[in-house]
Amino acid sequence: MSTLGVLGHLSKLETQARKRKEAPPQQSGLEELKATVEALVIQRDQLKAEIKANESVQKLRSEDPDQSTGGGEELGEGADGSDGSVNSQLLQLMARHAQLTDLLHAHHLIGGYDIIKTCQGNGLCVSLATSYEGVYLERYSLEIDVAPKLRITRHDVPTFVPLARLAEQGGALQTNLRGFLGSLSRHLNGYAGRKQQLKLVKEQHKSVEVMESNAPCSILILLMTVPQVKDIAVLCKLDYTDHTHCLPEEVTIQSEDKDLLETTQWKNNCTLLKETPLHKALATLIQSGDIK
Amino acid sequence: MAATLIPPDFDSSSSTDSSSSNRGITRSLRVAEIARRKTKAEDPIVAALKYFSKVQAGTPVQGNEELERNLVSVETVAYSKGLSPEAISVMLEFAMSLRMGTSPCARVLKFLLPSTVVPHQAVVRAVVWLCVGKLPITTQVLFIKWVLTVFDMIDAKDNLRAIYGFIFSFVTEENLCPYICHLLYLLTRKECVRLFRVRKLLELQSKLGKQPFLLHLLSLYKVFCPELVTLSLNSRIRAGFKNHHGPWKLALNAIQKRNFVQVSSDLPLALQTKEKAGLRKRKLGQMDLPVLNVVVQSQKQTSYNKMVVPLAHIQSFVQLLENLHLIELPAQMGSLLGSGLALHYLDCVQDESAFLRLNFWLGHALNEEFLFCGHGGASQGSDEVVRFLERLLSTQHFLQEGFSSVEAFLYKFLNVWDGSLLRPQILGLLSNIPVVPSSCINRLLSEPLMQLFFTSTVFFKCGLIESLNGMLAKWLTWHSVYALEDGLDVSLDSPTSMHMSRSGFMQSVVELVRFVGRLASLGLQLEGCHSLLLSFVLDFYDTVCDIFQKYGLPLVVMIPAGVFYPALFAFDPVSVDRLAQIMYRYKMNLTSAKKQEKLTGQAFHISRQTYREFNHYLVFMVNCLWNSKIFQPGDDIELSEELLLRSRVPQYWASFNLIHHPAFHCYAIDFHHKCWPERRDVDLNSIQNSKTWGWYLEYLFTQGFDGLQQFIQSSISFHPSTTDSQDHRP
Amino acid sequence: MDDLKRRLLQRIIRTMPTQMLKTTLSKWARLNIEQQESLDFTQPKFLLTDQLLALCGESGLGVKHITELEMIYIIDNPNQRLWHAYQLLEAGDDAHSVEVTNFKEQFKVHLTELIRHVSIKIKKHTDEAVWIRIAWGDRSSRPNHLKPTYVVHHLQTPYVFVTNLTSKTMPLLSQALVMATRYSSMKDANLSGRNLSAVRDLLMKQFQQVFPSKHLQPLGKKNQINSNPQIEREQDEQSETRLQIACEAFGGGTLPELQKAIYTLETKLKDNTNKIMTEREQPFRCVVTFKSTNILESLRHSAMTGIASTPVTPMLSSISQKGRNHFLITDKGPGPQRKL
Amino acid sequence: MSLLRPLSKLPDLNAANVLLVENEEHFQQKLADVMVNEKSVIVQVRLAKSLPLPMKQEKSRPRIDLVVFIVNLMSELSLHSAEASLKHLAPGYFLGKVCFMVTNARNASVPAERMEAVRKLASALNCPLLFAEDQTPDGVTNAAERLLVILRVAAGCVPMTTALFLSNLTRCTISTEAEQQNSDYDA
Repeated sequence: MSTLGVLGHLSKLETQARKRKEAPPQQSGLEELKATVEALVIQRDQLKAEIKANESVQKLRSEDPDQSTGGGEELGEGADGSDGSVNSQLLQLMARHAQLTDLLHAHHLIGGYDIIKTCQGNGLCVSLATSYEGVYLERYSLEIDVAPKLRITRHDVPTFVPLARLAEQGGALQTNLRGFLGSLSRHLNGYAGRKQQLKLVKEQHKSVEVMESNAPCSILILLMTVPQVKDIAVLCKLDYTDHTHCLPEEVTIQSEDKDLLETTQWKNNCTLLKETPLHKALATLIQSGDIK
Repeated sequence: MAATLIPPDFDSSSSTDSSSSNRGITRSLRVAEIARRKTKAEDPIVAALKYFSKVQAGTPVQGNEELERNLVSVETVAYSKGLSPEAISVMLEFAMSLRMGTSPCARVLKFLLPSTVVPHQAVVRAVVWLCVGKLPITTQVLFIKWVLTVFDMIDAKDNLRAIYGFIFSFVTEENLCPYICHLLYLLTRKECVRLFRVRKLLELQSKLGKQPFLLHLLSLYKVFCPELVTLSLNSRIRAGFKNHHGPWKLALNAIQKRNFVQVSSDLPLALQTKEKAGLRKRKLGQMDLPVLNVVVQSQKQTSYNKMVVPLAHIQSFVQLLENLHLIELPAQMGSLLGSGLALHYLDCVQDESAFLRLNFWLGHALNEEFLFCGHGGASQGSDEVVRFLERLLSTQHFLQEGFSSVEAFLYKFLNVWDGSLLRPQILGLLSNIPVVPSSCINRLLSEPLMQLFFTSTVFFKCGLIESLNGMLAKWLTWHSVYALEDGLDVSLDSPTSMHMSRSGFMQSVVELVRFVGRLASLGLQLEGCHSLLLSFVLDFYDTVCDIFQKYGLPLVVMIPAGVFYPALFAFDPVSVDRLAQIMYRYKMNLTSAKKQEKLTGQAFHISRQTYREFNHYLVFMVNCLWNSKIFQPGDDIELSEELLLRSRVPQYWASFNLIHHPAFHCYAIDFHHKCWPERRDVDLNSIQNSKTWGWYLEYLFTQGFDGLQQFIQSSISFHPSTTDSQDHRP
Repeated sequence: MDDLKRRLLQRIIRTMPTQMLKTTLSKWARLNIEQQESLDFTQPKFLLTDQLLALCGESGLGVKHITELEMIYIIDNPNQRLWHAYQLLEAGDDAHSVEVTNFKEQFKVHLTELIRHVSIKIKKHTDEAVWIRIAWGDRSSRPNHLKPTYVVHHLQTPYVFVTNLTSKTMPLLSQALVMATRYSSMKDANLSGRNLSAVRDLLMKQFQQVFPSKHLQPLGKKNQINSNPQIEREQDEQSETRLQIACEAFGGGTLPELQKAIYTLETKLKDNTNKIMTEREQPFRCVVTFKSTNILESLRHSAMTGIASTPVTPMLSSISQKGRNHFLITDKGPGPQRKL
Repeated sequence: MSLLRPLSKLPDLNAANVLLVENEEHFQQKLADVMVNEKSVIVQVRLAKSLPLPMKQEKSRPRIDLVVFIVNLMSELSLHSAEASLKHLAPGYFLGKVCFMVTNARNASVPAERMEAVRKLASALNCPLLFAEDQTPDGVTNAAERLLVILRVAAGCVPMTTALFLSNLTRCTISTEAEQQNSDYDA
């Protein structure tokens, strides 16, 4: 540094100056803290207000459900009695909104679809929700060209779902879109259900080993052990031939000692496996001590 | 384990060995046997070398496990600790002879990393194989690159020079040409320069166009025998040879770093060399070849006795003087920067070729490393670079002159500089730039610098002023040293060898001073008369005001109003004091100039205008500080009467005299307390009366305002309240 | 025979990175513990190979065991080779009920019917994929274990992934597969890449696709920036929409890694003045190849940053939407839909 | 087609607003983060990929005191988009309220003619042309500070000077003939 004393010092000075700019003085830090406190207070008040609003909205709706389903107006005068201020109107609006969202929810549950116009109206985007036992699972979407004829341009439906076949069946796609979507969503729900069951089984019943399964979860082979004097291994094959269902069409059980399978109890078990969702069925089996 | 291969007597014997590495190989086998017997365990590399030395021609390569295995073992050694000279010669022989076809050849070349030294005879043989001409062109290029990389590690370069002709013959080879030229550039000696070679090169140039590599080689030839090379060559050739470090550079550095310690430790070297070596290593981390070559060569020194002494072996000034006439410069001229001795050498023998090569090397390094760094400048600011630049700076200070290549680099770099990258170093280099013709100053310096100056922080502004101040000082010193007695024509026999008429020089100086004047006035205005900046500006004018007396250049350039008034009305007394000092010096210079003019009837070019300006300033200053007569009609600063009255400042005319001037106000009050400790109310005007006024001055002078003292004593005769600035009029 | 063993082992060991050797060998589980202990993985590979061979000799392991080792290694890191995708067409009615065991035997039977000298190894991997290793022989010669073909198939899906398959053996394989999976035919899916999982995800739509929807999912760009109130991004909407469009075209989240996208243009010169060129039989071909470590990422990014103009041309977007990276563009009809 | 006008709005007290235009939007972010730390004036930074700016923020947008075009010499596109954006500035801006900032100027792989093109552009518009090291934090800080120097003047926060005055001192002067002179000076 000896060669460039002054210049070196100058750049040192500069860096110091920068540092000073970087690090704000103490009291400003204090101010920051104060500011944050204020912000938090404000936030809290907002939250409180929201809670209050929500409560009152609930009240409004619970007051006269039949009226509220009717629409805003009746609900409006229904509430006008209390206080006709802006606030109350707002509350009514909120009530209405909540109610509409509930309707939307119901609409989904009874198998409605979200349909959106795309690319200036000459395209549709349909999205189908899947659910199992009231749990929402994946959404699948289709993009459909409207003109000249309906054509599926793009989708994220799993490959093993016979989309093309469904579309063709009696020109379902062209003539009755609703039917097409219906069958498609049945397929999807079936798949989602089976997958969910499998997942649950893997989570809940460690003792039962899943020997084999495939992409559409249409074939499951389970290895169960029957607690006897000595454990007996039981192979159980579930075959979901109808992909729209989440219950197996046929259940075959194999084991080294045949007479076990002949027992009525195990016959019942088979029917049980046929009629109840897999994880539940297994749960009951385990409870009854037929398997561990 | 490679080390075990070098028998103690190898070096001496090798020197007598007439470059037939067959014998070298057989011996290597013997050695291998010995080594084997010594170390019971079968040493894979020994076996490998044995294999490579005796493998038959035409042995299949595909699926040849043995080959694979041996290659691997040698490779590992090479990358871990480098190959012994033995191994090098064996492998090189194996590769270049294409005994097993071309496929292993390139791979072998890639891991030929010497641990200590490359035996020259191996290289010679390799070149022979090159002449056989069976090698594919890519491999040839690879080989030459390799030679360039390890050049300084080749023990005896003379044997290479012996086959200069053969190497030269490859110049015609299109793809090889650049690399060959580089190699030749490193090898060339005066005796190598022949007319037919020059012809060849010129012919090539006419074919390939003005290729830098050809130009460089030619320029070197020209230096050695100007009579042969007639064409005029551009003194500053843009880009030099590219760095052909190929795949080896990093690996080599790594190995060097690893080996350096233990190798150097067991060598009886003078401390100075070693430390210098260390310096070079640190300094030129990524742009110089490793230190070891120095070490090794000095080890060899005894072995072959030739008439030149590598500079690396000179260890004392005495030695330097003794064999001054037969110094051999290293291939990497950059290494010269490291050692004081080398610089002494450069300084005393104004060896043009040395300077040319050094300049070439520098320009090359600078361009490669900073100006056009491939990787978006990731290397910037790295310690290596900083150290390198600082080394360069200290060298320039040592030689008291800048290198032309550095200058050229700066002119380019300023055009893309962001103003903060390596600022101290760059500004330092800037201040070393030799005199620039006044016609070019504006373009080369003003334009890039203006833009940087006005858009950057005050710190940059200060730095730039400082460095320009340094530049001016250097120019003036340079002039005062090299000016010939007759004083009319300045000529300098420095490598830059620039001749410029005195008037030309003066123009350049005036140009520079004017430029800084502009920067200073506007800078002060923009920064609100920042006192730090002001002080740097005043530094500059400290230099300017003394040009005539201190440097004997008949030139006086006045301080511009943009600096004068801010300094005069500054809040800190120091600035005012320094201004006074500067005015005093101006006065001295002008008066002495006048005297000289009277003495020798010879007419100076100091115009009346200058005197007039000076007197104008002087009068104003005196009126303001002393006579408390400010805002007179005709001053630079005029305010209308009623405006001043409206401002309700009591006796505004006195508000900038030595008592009320904001810079001295506190002193006045302090003085007042000292004079009349009992007085409650402070009435500064009571200082006005002549007696106390005198005391007050005394008091001020004791406070260390020497500038003020000199100024007042010189330009005001001591009858208070009467000035005589008249007698300065010419 | 022994020579084959040696060469096979050598090749496997050489391809395997040293740090993987230990784990893979233990997975292989053909050597008992102390044998595995005895191995020294620091020594050069050619030495290790010798040692292994000796051990194999001890415990009488033959070529087929060694091929097992290879298979294990390949299954664990399949990304060293180039995988081609094929599509099975027209599923039979019982296609969905095929399961591993009968697939295995069916495949073996059919293939061995078609060609005598062939050695087949089938392994069910944990992720429901069936891995098949086929060493092809010849009418006269024995199966060549040094150039095996690997086939990966997920049951009940119409896709098959194959690596180093020759045109000679292609029909054999396709026939065997078709019969074993109860499909009627198999065709090239025009998709290939070094990363098996990527190729699979692309075809099976197992990457996140983005669709236009009412409630825009937060694409997580805006919220991370705009930390400071003093900094205002003027064109957030544009960038948001660009991002949306890019994601709709190429998919969201992390995209499957493809290395190439190849477009081949075939066109004929139509110029009445120039008879010769116009009547030229074979068309002019122009091949454009995009290369990247992850071509989809690159394309999406360039669409996002506006380097590529939006809306994205179907040429590019159909890489992810149609799941193919070889396109033949001919004169008639719009581009990328043409088959190769 | 809305021109951005320098004087269409009233300035705020002791506030300076800068608009950073960069095609690939990363250096502008880095710059902005440093610039807002400035204490002496309240700096508002607006970031844009290109001009024109969307109309809908027209109301909320304060008066822009300085427009900075960031050009990455490594990409042709970056230069082109800057050129295209220039059209959408009212001529008033070119009286000292526009400047160019160039990155990667020292990179070997930058074609010389692109560099020349930028110089020509800047000098034709009488705008300053700043070079920046965007790789290192120091480089970024320095670049930001230099922009602030210009910005403070352009926003009228520095007494005794104006944007036009400063730009007269700092504007890029064409250096093509300089180059060629340089070479023959060398010779």
